[in-house]
Amino acid sequence: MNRNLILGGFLSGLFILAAILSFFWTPFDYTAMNIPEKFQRPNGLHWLGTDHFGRDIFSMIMVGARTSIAVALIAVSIGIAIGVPLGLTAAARKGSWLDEIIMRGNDLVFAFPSLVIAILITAVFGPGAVNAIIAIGIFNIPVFARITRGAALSLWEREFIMAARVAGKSAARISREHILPNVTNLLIVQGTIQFSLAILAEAGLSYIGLGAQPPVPSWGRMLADAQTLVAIAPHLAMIPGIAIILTVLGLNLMGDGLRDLLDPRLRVART
Amino acid sequence: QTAITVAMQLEPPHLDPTSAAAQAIDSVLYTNVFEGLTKFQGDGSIVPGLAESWDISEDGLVYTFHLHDGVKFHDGTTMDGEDVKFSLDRARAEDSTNAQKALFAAVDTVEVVDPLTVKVTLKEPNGLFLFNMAWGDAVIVAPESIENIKTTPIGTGAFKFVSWTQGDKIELARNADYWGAAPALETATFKFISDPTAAFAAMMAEDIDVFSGFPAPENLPQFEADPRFQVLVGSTEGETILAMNNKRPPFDNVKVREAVAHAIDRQAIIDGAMFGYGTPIGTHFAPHNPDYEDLTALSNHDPEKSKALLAEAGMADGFSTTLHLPPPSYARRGGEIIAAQLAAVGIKAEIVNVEWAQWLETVFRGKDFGLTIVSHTEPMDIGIYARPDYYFQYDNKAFQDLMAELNRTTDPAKRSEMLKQAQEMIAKDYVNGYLFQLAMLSVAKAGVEGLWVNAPTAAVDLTVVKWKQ
Amino acid sequence: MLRYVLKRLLSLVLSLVVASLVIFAVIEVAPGDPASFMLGVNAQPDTVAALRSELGLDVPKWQRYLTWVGGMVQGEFGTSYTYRTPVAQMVADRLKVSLPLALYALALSTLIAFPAGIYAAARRGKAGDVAVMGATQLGVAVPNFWFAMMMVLIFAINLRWFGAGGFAGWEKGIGPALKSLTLPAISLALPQAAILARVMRSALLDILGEDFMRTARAKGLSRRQALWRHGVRNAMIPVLTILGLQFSFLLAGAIIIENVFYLPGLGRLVFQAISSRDLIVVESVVMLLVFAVITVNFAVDLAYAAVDPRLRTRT
Amino acid sequence: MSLLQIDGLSLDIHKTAILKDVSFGIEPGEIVAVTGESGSGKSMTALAVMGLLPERMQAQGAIRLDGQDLLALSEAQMCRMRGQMVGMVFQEPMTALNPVKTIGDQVAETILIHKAMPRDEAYVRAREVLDRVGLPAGRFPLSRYPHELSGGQRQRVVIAMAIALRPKLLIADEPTTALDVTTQAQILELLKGLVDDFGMGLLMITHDLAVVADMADRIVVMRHGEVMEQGPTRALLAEMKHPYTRALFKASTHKVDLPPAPAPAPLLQVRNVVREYRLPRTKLFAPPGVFRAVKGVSFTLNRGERLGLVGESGCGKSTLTRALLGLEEVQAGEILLDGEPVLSGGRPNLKVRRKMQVVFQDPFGSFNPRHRVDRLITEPFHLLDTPPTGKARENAISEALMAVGLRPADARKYIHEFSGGQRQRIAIARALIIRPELILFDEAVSALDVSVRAQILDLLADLCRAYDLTYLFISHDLSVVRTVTDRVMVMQAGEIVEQGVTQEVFDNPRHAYTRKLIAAAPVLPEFAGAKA
Ligand SMILES: Nc1ncnc2c1ncn2[C@@H]1O[C@H](COP(=O)(O)OP(=O)(O)OP(=O)(O)O)[C@@H](O)[C@H]1O
Ligand SMILES: Nc1ncnc2c1ncn2[C@@H]1O[C@H](COP(=O)(O)OP(=O)(O)OP(=O)(O)O)[C@@H](O)[C@H]1O
Ligand SMILES: [Mg+2]
Ligand SMILES: [Mg+2]
Repeated sequence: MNRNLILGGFLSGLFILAAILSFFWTPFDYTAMNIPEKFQRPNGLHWLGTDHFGRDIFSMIMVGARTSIAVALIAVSIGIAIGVPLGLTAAARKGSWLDEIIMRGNDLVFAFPSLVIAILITAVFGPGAVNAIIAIGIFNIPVFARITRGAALSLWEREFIMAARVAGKSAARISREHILPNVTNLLIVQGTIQFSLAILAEAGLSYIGLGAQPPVPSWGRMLADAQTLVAIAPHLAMIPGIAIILTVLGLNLMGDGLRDLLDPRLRVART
Repeated sequence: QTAITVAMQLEPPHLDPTSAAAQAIDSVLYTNVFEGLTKFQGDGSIVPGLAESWDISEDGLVYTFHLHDGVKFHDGTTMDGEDVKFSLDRARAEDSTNAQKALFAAVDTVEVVDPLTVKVTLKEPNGLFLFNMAWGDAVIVAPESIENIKTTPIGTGAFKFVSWTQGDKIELARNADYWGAAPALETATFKFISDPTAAFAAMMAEDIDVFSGFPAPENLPQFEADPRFQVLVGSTEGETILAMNNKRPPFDNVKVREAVAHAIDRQAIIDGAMFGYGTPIGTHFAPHNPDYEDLTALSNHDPEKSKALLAEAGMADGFSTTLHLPPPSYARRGGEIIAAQLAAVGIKAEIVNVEWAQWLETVFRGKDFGLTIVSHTEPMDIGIYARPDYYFQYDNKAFQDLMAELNRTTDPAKRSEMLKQAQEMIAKDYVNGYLFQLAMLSVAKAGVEGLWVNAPTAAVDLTVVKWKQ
Repeated sequence: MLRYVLKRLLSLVLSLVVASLVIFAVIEVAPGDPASFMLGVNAQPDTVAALRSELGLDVPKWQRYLTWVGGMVQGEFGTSYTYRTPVAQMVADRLKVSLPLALYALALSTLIAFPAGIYAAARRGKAGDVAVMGATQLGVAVPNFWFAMMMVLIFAINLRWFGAGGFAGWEKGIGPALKSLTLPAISLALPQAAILARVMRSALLDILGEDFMRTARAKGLSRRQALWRHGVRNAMIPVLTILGLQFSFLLAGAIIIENVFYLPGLGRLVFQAISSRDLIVVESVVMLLVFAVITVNFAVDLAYAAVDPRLRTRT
Repeated sequence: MSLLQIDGLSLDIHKTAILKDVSFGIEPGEIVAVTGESGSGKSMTALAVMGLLPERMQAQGAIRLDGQDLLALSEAQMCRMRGQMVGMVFQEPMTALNPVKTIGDQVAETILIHKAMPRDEAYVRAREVLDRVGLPAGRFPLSRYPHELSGGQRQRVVIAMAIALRPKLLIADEPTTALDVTTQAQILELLKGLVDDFGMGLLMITHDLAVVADMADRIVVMRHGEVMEQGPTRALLAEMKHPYTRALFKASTHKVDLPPAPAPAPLLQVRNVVREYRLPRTKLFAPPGVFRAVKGVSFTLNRGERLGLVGESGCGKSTLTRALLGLEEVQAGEILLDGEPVLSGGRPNLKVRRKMQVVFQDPFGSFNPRHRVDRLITEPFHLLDTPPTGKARENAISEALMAVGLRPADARKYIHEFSGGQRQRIAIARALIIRPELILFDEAVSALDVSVRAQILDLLADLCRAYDLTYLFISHDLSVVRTVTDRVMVMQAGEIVEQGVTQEVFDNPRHAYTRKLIAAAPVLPEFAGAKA
């Protein structure tokens, strides 16, 4: 019925499965080096070939999926866990100093050049997956705070909220029981999109060496390693690049599909 | 063709070779713009520079330098004894910011005898004094140029500084008033390309004529195969070592250090990280040095022996430590391989990638590390093993005495003997894991001649470079 | 309007103050010392100390913060620790590359995105729309640095149509300078164009459902005429928002692309400055970027008023 | 030959029939009104004429304008017809204009798009047309933007756009439904005048029978996509052959029987209430402006009394409601329920609040779509110290649902499973469930179809009998207020200008504004309903 959702779900599902599977099984040990066997093209033994240390790329892509997905997932979760309550609070106290502070804080975070801050964070704490998560997570907070506040504000104008207020419910309770459930669709859609952006961000950070550290593979670092080797072994750069593209593409398609499915406003507009 | 574009990976932070450690400064300016009393040649030998000749007193304490006549700075002023005295005094002054102040430690006084004669008196004899005076940090500068030296360097060399577009390039032009033989080139441009891919692409696209210190050895075979290019493979003064924190357990145990040394497969590292470029070393000494001794057999790749040694040291199950890796690819790539090799004998080395600033702070000054990989590019630097406070913290009285003795010795034969002894001492103490001598890799267009193949010091000496007609 | 401007100005100043504190704190916490970085491994402790005092690093932190902020207020950005040139001068030099690059990329992305978005909206659900949307989905998913790598491989190394990077310099003329910015601008622009095209399309589709579009059709405008005359300008608000965000991103976010093409831009300056602990450069450039982002947002808000008369009066 | 002749028009989408064999005609200079309940296909008929049907809708039959079959025309040919031969006016004046273009541009566009005259002439014509629709040059220059106009003024602009090229046929789809009575009267007057002046045919769609009776030469009654009955207004109203037509008229004139009100005893006392909204500062150091939406309102509502509040849109009715409910603070005055303030020190007084409930206008927006009916209607239990649980709760739910004519089983359904009228019943059930002493109805029946509205009004009367309700009934619809209240207040621009016993106020309005309101409200001629 919904082409986007099916295709997107299939693509991202594929990589999520690979990530989960990698905990139990990979065709080769992803850290095992075999330098004489380096730069093999995809073949029957090494399905996606080997890298400059003779490691099995297929195994590395599987574990890399794990890294990407874990970092992105946690980062987005941080964004949601902090951003959504902030957005709800700001909306509930619209116009108050609290709202003002939250929104100004948001603007401020938005105003910071994210990549530079990410580099700074890693300069302070050293590179690593956790710091990549923090760096990406911080910039997800205002995104969620903002869309939650926006959606919540229009909900607060709705008569059913008025009815709940007449029924004597507190603002916190209304936010929790009425506003939150009605913004979840929006959050799911935005969450999917942020998830895909986070995967791109993680790849970018790893690419400049600030993401997960060796020997744990990550797609971005595989690309960085492959950089100087494109002319000799193009598959080293192609494969992780395509993995990133397919995952992000899958998530975006899924986001679009979910939006069509969940957002009744758009469903009506389609007629 | 009289113009050349030379690319390097790193850009100089500023242009004063006498107040920073950055090699990029020397690479651009050494012998091209600035000259010292003596100077390095491409083969590592020391020849007269601004000093035409010199006399050394019997006791080896007094050096009398006779300067070239008619040498002018680029601003038109004459270079004379006063400038020499100024330069040397400035470098050893209390508030000096010379990164190699130790080079001048032996100097007691500097006197100007006449405009073309300078007398330097040492506190004690120093066999390396002429060698020291050839360093980029000991070049002769004019007092009036100091204020702006970091942005407009004024030297005596065959090329004048023209302009610097920060982040991009530095341009030099031939000095018409040069006192020595005029160079073949009229203009030279140094371009800074930090990214290895960009380096490859720029060379392939022929945007540049020479890439000195090519950062991606994996691409060299392509240049070799291409008639448009020549590849120069030489050696540097860089002993690449797996440094161990000799004061921190378990590396305070020589058995553990020996175990680490035997766990390492140098050839795999050279092949994997350097794509075959680099000479295995077994001690902290450059293989091209006549006094070099091949001690690699002392630490051959022998995982079984390594395990056995660990067991002897009471660590049959191995142990965990950290492996700090600075940015260059010899460290980052080599580190990944070493971590895998150590894992094979049960040593779990957690990789910590650091920037140079962090490396200096945590590893070098803080001595907070287990293992680290670094290339020691200073020439003739075995003396660092005599400094117990040096970051790997090797504290051996016998070695320290040997070095003190060596400094006082000027007799070449004796010096050679002592150097060999020193090499053996540290190799047998397994102070560090000795990996390989860093190769000097350059790519140039086929028509460029006269480039240094080796790098006895950081320099791209353009005075002898020319295009084949 | 005035109150609005004042409020924005106040929040701008506040943001800058908070930003300066955050930046200063973060950078000061970072391990690494510019003096020892400069002097390397053979430096003697007294040399390092001498350099530290020369650089003014030996005074208490709060004092340094005040000097820095005080200087900036007077338009004095200080002198770089490593380069020893005025930070303002360095930034100005880098902006000569970064700003044109950002504008070039923005122009490209707009030129691609607007027609694509409008075309897709006009053809909603038809093959043309599906094709454009498919392409944008792909465009959004491609990491720009990977795209840049591929472009270098194809256009610089294999086809040799462009230089592999580097900046020709404006003194060589507009042509060569723009040529050297072309590949970087394309790699920056394509993913942005994909996003922009999507925003354009969906904004237009929202507008298509509006009553006034039906009114326009009732006047006798064809679907296409209605879209162009009534749709596009109304769709500009969300599009402008994204454009503003993209411009800020392009100024600061081109670090990776600048590296791939070794362009002497602002991003690479910060990157280098961070690794050499040239604190004052990092601090000043980040402040400048924050300032730029806030100013751009402000400009975008003013642009809203230009496209939407409802925002001109009141508020 | 007719100006417009629709023959056997049928529409379907995805095999669902929307229109079935619709046929009627319009002569030049004639006003034909199409009426019928919501969803009966009125708008689709109009859109079919314009050729602006939703994309996947298939039309069969013939629509002849001046003898030319519009269904056979290509899209390009249709574009030439629209605006030139037929013009159309839509219901929502607030959104029918492009917010970013001046009214001059928008009116002139109709002319320019058909290349009827050169640019400067087109603007001259635009000016003339705007003058004609009652927007004189002095106050309404061409450079005005839509947001600078009121709803009625915007509707005039839309009409100006539609008639700029003097089309032969003008279609107006509920052109006044969104406007208040006084504005509605003016717009209808304008349309009538245009038909007379230009000899246009006017196809007028409305569900308001009073308007129909007043305006139309002929009436077409539709239901479920079919024409039930059509004929000249007078004849059709006199005969009412079709039962549906009769039912429609009966519902429109529906009257309820209220039980007599008990002896007056004050329940709600409102004294000099002022509610102000802060306006954004216009000058830097000037104090921010304030807008007084409610200006010193005082009244008393007695126990068991049914009080009405009427007034045009924007006069402050809803603002007052929110103040009464204690949802917003007032800037002056006091509101006492049973002698206690509803808000004390900015905090709602729960004890007072539980005595009061509200029913809102929008049957779609007043429920959280994610909750089931039982959860929705028990929400006011939060006001109780010990809300009933288990069996008691279920009994309360069943009772409330049955009281409003629903089944206890409906408690497990979601709100989208109900029609508009049913939803409004649920809203009333929610208000009733804690047996409040006072219920506020804010335009509670305005969004409903006439027949459904009649049912809800009956329900109110029933509830009054069963529960002795006290309520404040707010509406802009005078006929409704007239039948369900004992006393009525008339509000204008934030002030109560007149109050008194309903019957008296309507029969003998004292204030000029009240008179204007009553005069503007269209009334159904009496002769109809009697024969049913
Ligand atoms: N785009 C559409 N797609 C499918 N069905 C539609 C569409 N628009 C309207 N309908 C259906 O067509 C029928 C007639 O709708 P129409 O808008 O003509 O009613 P109406 O008589 O104008 O009602 P109202 O008084 O509420 O405006 C309704 O049942 C409606 O649900
Ligand atoms: N939050 C607000 N800020 C400023 N002005 C407001 C606000 N809410 C309402 N108003 C103004 O107060 C006046 C009264 O509004 P209110 O909603 O009470 O009118 P109403 O009589 O209920 O109208 P309607 O019949 O359209 O519902 C209007 O002019 C409105 O513009
Ligand atoms: Mg309708
Ligand atoms: Mg209202």
